[in-house]
Amino acid sequence: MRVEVKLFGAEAHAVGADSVVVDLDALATCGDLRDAMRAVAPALASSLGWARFAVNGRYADDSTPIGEGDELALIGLVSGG
Amino acid sequence: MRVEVKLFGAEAHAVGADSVVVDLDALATCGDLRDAMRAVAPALASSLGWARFAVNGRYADDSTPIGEGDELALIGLVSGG
Amino acid sequence: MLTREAPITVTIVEGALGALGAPPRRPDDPGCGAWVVFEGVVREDEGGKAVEALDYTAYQPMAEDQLMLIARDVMRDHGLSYLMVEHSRGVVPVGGCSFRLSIASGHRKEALAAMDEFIDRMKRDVPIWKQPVWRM
Amino acid sequence: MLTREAPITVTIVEGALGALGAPPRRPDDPGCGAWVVFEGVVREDEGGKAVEALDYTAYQPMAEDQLMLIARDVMRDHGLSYLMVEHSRGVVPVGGCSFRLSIASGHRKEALAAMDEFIDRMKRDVPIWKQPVWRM
Repeated sequence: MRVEVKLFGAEAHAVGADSVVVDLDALATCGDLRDAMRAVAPALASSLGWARFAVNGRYADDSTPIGEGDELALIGLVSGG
Repeated sequence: MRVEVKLFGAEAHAVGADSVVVDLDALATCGDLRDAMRAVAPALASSLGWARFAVNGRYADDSTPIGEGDELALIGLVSGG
Repeated sequence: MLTREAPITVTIVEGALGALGAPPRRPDDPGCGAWVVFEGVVREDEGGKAVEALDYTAYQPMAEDQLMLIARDVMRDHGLSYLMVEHSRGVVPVGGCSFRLSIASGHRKEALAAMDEFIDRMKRDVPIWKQPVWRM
Repeated sequence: MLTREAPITVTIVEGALGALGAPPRRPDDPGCGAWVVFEGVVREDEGGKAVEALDYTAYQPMAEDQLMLIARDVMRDHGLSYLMVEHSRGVVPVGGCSFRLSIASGHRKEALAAMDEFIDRMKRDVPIWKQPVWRM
């Protein structure tokens, strides 16, 4: 399946875009997404070592499964307040 | 010399008055005042074990000398805020 | 508005807080002995460089959800009575308020501890980003 | 009023705070990223008994002097920019504000730490006493 991952802050800046599109196998997890993004967006290599994914607006860990139509985001260092 | 010691809160309540009058020798200290008050106001016995004196609006210790005309106060547990 | 029916409110508003309305009022609850309001204000410099404004991006609705989640945790852990959090999105000029946290509780200690903990967690977990608008 | 010329103010006023004037306004200082206001409010009970009001007695001017001394210490130790303390004397009814501490500083952590420390020291060293007026 093809998914779009939203980017913000430093990650959006590094890539020069608000999202990246990645192809994943069915039954993929956030861990698989992390690996796939490393290949597609080398500019995110360092962030991908520690940044969190959000699936449908909630933080996920690498074992969280990804389904067709899920809203995905890569959340690096936030800076609210 | 004869001095008046202001009382507040629990100490004023224990004595039933806003001050007590005590006779002190010339060259007396706050430590002497503490002893003299124990004799004059037995209701203050427990407070006098730990309460602080203020001389002219500043906390004093038992070695602080007392002079004629000094403003004296016994400060027990305070409860501001 | 904080009421016994809605002890938590979370709001993300466009621009500086308080540009329009007044700050939140202390709840009229005789069980609350402490009321603390914290305001985060845009400073004139970031790392020694002159700033004109900060431009905030929030990933919504996740940002509100995370604020609500933290509010509920902090409320429960510290036994608070009311908690109101307001955060800006978009451009907030220097001197403008971009974040306000208002807490009512029985006593002081838990209100201050809760405030510190809320802000620490917000700065780690709430998907909001700021971008300086540098002074020319 | 807090100004660069008078970064500390100490006031003891008759009755509840804010019955007359508005609460202090955040100083217009672009170096201050944090503004915290704490209000202590008279609760409806003391040790389980219903209270109608608290009647505060201050030993003046020592009470102001001690508040100023603590303000200066806390200001210096935490590197604050502005500090305003207001305390009531006389009768403050339930729900009324008897104490307000307002602090501005560069960042949050020192403002909250200073607030906690100020109040701890006040409760130990400032000659002010409260007497409950019990509800009949």
